[in-house]
Amino acid sequence: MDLSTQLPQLLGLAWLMPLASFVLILFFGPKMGHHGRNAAWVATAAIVTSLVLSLVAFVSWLGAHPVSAVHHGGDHGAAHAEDHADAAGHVAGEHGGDAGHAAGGHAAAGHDPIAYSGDWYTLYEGGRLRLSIGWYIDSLTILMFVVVTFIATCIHVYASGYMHDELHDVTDHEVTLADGHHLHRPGRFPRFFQALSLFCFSMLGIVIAGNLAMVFIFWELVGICSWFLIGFYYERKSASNAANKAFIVNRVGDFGMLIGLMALWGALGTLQFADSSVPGADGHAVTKPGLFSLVRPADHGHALRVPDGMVEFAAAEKVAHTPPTEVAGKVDTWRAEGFGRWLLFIAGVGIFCGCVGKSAQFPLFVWLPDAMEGPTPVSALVHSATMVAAGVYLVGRFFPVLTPDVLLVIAYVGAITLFIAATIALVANDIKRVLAYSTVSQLGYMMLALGVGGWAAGLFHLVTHAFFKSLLFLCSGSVIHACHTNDMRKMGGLARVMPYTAGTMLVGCLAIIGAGIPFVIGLSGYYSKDSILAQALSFAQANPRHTILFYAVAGGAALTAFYMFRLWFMTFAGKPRDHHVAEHAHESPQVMVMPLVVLAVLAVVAGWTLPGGFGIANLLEQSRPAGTVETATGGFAFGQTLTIPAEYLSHGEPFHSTATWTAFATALGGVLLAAAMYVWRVISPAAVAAMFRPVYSFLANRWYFDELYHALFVVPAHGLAAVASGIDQGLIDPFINFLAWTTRQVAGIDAWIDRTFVDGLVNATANATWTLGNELKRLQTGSLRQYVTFIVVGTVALFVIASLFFRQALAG
Amino acid sequence: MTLGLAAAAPVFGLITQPVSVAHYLVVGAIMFVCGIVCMAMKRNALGVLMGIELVLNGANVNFVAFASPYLQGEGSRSLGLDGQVIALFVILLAAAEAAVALAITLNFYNNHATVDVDRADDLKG
Amino acid sequence: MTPGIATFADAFLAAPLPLAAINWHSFFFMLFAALACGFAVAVVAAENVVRMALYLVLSLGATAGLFFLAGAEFVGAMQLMIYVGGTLVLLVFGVMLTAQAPFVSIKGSGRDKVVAGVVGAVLLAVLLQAALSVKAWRAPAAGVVADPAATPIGMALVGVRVDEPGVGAPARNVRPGYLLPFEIVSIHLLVVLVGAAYLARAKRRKTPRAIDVAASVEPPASVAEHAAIGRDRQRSGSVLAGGR
Amino acid sequence: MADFLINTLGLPAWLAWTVTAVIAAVLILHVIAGGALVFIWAERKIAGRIQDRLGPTRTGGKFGWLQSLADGIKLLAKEDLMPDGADGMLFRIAPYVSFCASFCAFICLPFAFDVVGQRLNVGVFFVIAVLGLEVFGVILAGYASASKWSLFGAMREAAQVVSYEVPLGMCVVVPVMLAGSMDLVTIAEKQAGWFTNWFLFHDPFTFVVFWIYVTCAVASVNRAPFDLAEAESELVAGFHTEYSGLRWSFFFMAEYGSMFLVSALAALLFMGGWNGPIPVATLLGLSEGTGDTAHYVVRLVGLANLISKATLGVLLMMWIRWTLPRLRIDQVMSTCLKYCTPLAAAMFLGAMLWQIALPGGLVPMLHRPAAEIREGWLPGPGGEVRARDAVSTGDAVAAKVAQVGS
Repeated sequence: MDLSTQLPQLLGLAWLMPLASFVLILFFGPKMGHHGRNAAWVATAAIVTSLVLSLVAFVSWLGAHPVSAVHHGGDHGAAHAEDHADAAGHVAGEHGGDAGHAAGGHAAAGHDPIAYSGDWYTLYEGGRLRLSIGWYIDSLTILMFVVVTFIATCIHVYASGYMHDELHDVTDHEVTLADGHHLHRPGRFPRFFQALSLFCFSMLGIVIAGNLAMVFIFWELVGICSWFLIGFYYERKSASNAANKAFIVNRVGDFGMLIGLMALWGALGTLQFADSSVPGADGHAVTKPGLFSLVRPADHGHALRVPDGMVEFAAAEKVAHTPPTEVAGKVDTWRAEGFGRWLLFIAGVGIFCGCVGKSAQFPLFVWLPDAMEGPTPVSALVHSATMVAAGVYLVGRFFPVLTPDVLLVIAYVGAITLFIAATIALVANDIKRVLAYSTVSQLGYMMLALGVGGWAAGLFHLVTHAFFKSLLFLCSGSVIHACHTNDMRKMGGLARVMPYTAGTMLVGCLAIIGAGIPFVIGLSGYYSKDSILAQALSFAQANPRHTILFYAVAGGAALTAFYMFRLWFMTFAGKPRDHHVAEHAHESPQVMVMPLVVLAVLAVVAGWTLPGGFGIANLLEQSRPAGTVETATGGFAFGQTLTIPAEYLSHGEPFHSTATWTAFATALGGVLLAAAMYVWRVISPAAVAAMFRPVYSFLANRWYFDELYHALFVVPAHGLAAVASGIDQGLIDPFINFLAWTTRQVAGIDAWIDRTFVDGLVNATANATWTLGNELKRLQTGSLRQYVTFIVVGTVALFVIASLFFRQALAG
Repeated sequence: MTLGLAAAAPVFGLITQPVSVAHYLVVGAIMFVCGIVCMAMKRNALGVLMGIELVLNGANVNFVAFASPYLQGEGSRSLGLDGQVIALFVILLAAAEAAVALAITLNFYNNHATVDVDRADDLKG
Repeated sequence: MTPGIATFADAFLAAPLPLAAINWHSFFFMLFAALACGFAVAVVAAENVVRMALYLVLSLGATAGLFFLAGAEFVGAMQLMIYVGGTLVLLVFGVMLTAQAPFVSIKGSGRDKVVAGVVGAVLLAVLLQAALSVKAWRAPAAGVVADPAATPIGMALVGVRVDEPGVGAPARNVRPGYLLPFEIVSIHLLVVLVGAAYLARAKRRKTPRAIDVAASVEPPASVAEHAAIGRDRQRSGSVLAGGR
Repeated sequence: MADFLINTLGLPAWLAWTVTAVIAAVLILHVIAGGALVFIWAERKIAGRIQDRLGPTRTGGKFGWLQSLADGIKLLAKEDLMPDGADGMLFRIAPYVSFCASFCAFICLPFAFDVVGQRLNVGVFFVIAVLGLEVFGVILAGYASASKWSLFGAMREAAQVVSYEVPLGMCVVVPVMLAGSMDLVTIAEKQAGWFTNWFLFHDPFTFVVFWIYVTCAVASVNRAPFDLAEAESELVAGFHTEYSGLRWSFFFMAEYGSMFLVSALAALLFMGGWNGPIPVATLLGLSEGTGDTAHYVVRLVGLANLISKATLGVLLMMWIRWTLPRLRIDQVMSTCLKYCTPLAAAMFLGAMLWQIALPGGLVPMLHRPAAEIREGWLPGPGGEVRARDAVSTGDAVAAKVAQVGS
């Protein structure tokens, strides 16, 4: 079958599977086995099916578009030198001239991304607005499908073991009722998997979405699911708070996203990513350009250009004074005058706001650590691997529309996030919070990578991170499962009792810090992180004013290494600090260990590029947005010209080796420091903490962000609410009461009328009926024979009457 | 001989003239009335049932008479099959009705230990 | 039977004897009619239920004869089979099951009889008047000889009409058959069977409200079981085994 | 025959017809009465042999073949008792009701091609219906005897017969379907020729149906092992406990009469009626056309065929009676409703499907295709058959049908 018809069917099916399981569990969940035991099987079966389907799609994609290292920047081979050379030439040439043409010339030289797009179903069509459920499938989509479904599968399996407490009645020791007892409630096993299925459905919906509207719909769905899952133990105050917090904070981001959507739709009238063919006025199919080709028109060499729609939109009053015929002609001059570029900027930043919320970027990252209140599998799936990845994914998908200024914003946000999160993670003691903050900081990495133009690097890191972060979370889950506590200070020396967990978690740590033998081989993180470093380096070189970004990345790497190994050492190495915990500790059941092993393997190999060039990096290259291959310059917002260096440059010297060495050194440093503090004990953490008391407390309190937000938003909100309630009680209530009083008086009169006249009438009728009935009752003797007699008499009477008065009628 | 014929004419006429639909109708009417009277007179529930059967049968006679092509006089057209088929259905439904009625009667007998329809007046107000 | 009689009649019109004047068709009609009506009246007159049943059977049988005479062999046979063979047997069943000394003959009050008689007489008058008022009905039979009715009825019941002018090519004629009514009736019969079986099933008896006769009748539980014979034949086996 | 009287003896038609009718009636009566005598004698001999006895040996010489005649005379001479408290009228009527029922059934039972009291085009149906009436007399007898034994016997009989009418009817419907007519003569005619044309051998389903029919027939004339109505071991003698003398013998004549009837019916429906296993007449070239003598010879052979087949059936019933033990009433009922009825229904379906699948039968050479087995109503090569009927029976209806059919 043709790929363009096959892929939508496969992936569409894979997308709908979890929905099916959601519906099934929603309606029949409690009936599925004892306490809905089989709900787990339903959900798992669904997600496994999606995984299989995605793999089929993946294979058929590879069959159609074999991954090779031939195109730009794909390989590290000999072709590289001249690549670099002529690319350098371009960079030189581009400084003066029109960036677009040169880059476009290259882009046009066969670097169009391979993508299939189309619509399944049109939700609404009216005026300029056309909302549709559609697909945009390229290698990135398929890769994300495979990753999401795969990790989801592991986590379903894991969760079916982890959640077994919910199979029978649960006594929640963290909830104390008014009567002093602990809360005792029935288990919610099916509900968990129901929410999990719904989540997978929404996530896959985001991934496959063919237009921004659809993205937004599933974006919100994902938010809802995360709300369900974080608040799974909603009796716990902390959990429900965390859920609300996550939801509200995300709303803030989504508000920005809405602005972005409005800007795009208002100006361009479409939200489709790719060109779509819609029935035109005359009924023939008309090709309607999508966002990508509007912003980077092919005739303009796919170079970024403010689309005409935005220009006209921004220059509205000029348009008003221009005869319609000449508008088209003047657009270019207006564009040159800079109309509409702010609009484009706002659109990009707006969309990015959404990503900030969802991907927990500064300043909206506060919800993620609290989200750890949810069950650990949820943390692993939603808050490390997939949902938070949605933001990064959207930035990657939306990349071609983002101007250099937006990219700069993204880069800086990412840098700040990564730094803050890393520092907080240094001192956190809750094992899950450490991981949460590391997630945040890794997301920062990705954002930064995207911001500095490392499109492939960022998404590459997204994929690898998905693997090892879910691995880490599952390991932590298994630890918590064993120790019944999150506090690392109570753990220690668990490596003996739970070897699998320890080993796999070690793999995870090594992966996340990007360990590897320089230039030879490494774990998945080694490749992704190095490419990020390299790209940051080349960006820093291209724009000397932003060297700080590179340092942020490098520092972040060191911090990552430190806190990850701090975590590992505190948990597994040394002697048990709390024997009470250590005694209970035990290895988790098979069903939980199995996913760990699988994920560990993948955390190792995910980054490898097989001989012949097959590897995720090269796979991603297939769908690199048109016009982003080459170095581009631009930027107006910050009064400076920005250069977004082409990514393949970063694979070449000097960036590559420098980056590798930096990464290696920083990571090693971090690990050694951690070892020194927590294994060899040559440095006492307490001493360090005491030495930098203020800093320590500052970090330990998470930079006082919560307090800050509390002071900034919550307190004013409460004040406002107080005023409002004052008005309500002082003014509105009395008025309402007065109205009520009046009504009562009126009603009194009314009632009197009712009782006297209406009721009287009704009663009279009733009495009449009653008496009549009493009279008629006599006729009903209950004697069958009498009835027969009546019938006969009646018949005869009828006949006689008829024959007397209707003789003619009878005669006829 | 002819005298004898003349003497016996009133009675003899009946069996010398070919029968007509009206003959059947008369028979039907008599059975019908017998059934009605039976229903109206018998106190035994089963008697009433038999009355009903008689009534239905009287009706059937009419149907068959109208359906029969033999009995039609010159020019008048018979009901054709319709009459016979209706008669068939009436017979079937009569069987059904008898079954249910009998069941009811027996129930009544089990509960009241009598089949006197005059005793079946529980619903009387 | 009819065709035989018909030829009978033809043969006779030739004969010189007074017997020859007899229209045998009418003769047999009169015979059966007299039987039917006579026994119908006997049903009314009889006091004993069982005898009523007997008279009813004879009356219905005679009616079947009338049907044969009218050329409706199938309906006649049906009458014999279902009415006389089936329904009546069931009736007699009921009679026997309830045939306890007090109920075999329940005397109706004289007043009832009078009322019923008067009403019946009036009705009869009306009906006769109606029957004889239409001239077309009184016209003597033209002696048309029609086709035997069994096959067309059978075909018509499955929805094919062959009794129409276009005989021999059922496809051609457009008159609808009786498939639908046939189906409806059969479903109806099924429902009735089930319902009757349910009604008459042997229940654990509640104490009858009529205590006075409870002694004189055989225990209603077993009565209910006997009821099961008539209505729900599947169960009657064990019932009779128990009755032994 | 009437034609014969009219044409050759020149009697006036009405007299001829009357004579014919009387003769037919008397003949049938003798079939029943004489048959009963013979069968009772045969039954006693057979019972004797089966039970290792001799049975009657003295009366009337060697085989005691006058035994039942002697019994008859004894019964005539016996005093006729009527229990006190019996319902006299019903008690008297009951035996005659039974007898009349089984007698009327013979009216339309063809003994040979047109040796039939009155040919009805719903013959089968009529026979079954009238046969069902026989039970009525039994019920009356049971009730009128004012005896619990009789009542139980009557009830059982009624229950049994009424419920066995269902599978019986289903079995009978199968040949009717194959022949496309309810006219017994037509049905038998369709099986003319070699015995492979018998519906018994028409297809496996009809073969099974035949045996179901035999079972139900035995039950519906309540012979052992279904003779619950007169189970002497439980109810003294069932419904005829209180009877004696001539009335009692009427019951017996009715019983033997209906035994013969159902056997004859079986022969007509399944075993080719008066058509022998080998079409001797046809092989000898004797057929309708070849003169009166041949005509009558063919009739006689047919008569012999049918009667011998029916007798065979009766003997079979006797054999069964003296071989099998009596069933319990619930077993009787479950036999009918759990086995016979569903089985008969299934077989009916099967036979139908067979007709659809291979209308020519398995061996088309031997088998006359069912397509031509139709009355004149439907198009098809039924014409000549009907035409011959018309000629031979001089029957207006058939004539009409013939011209319609051809």
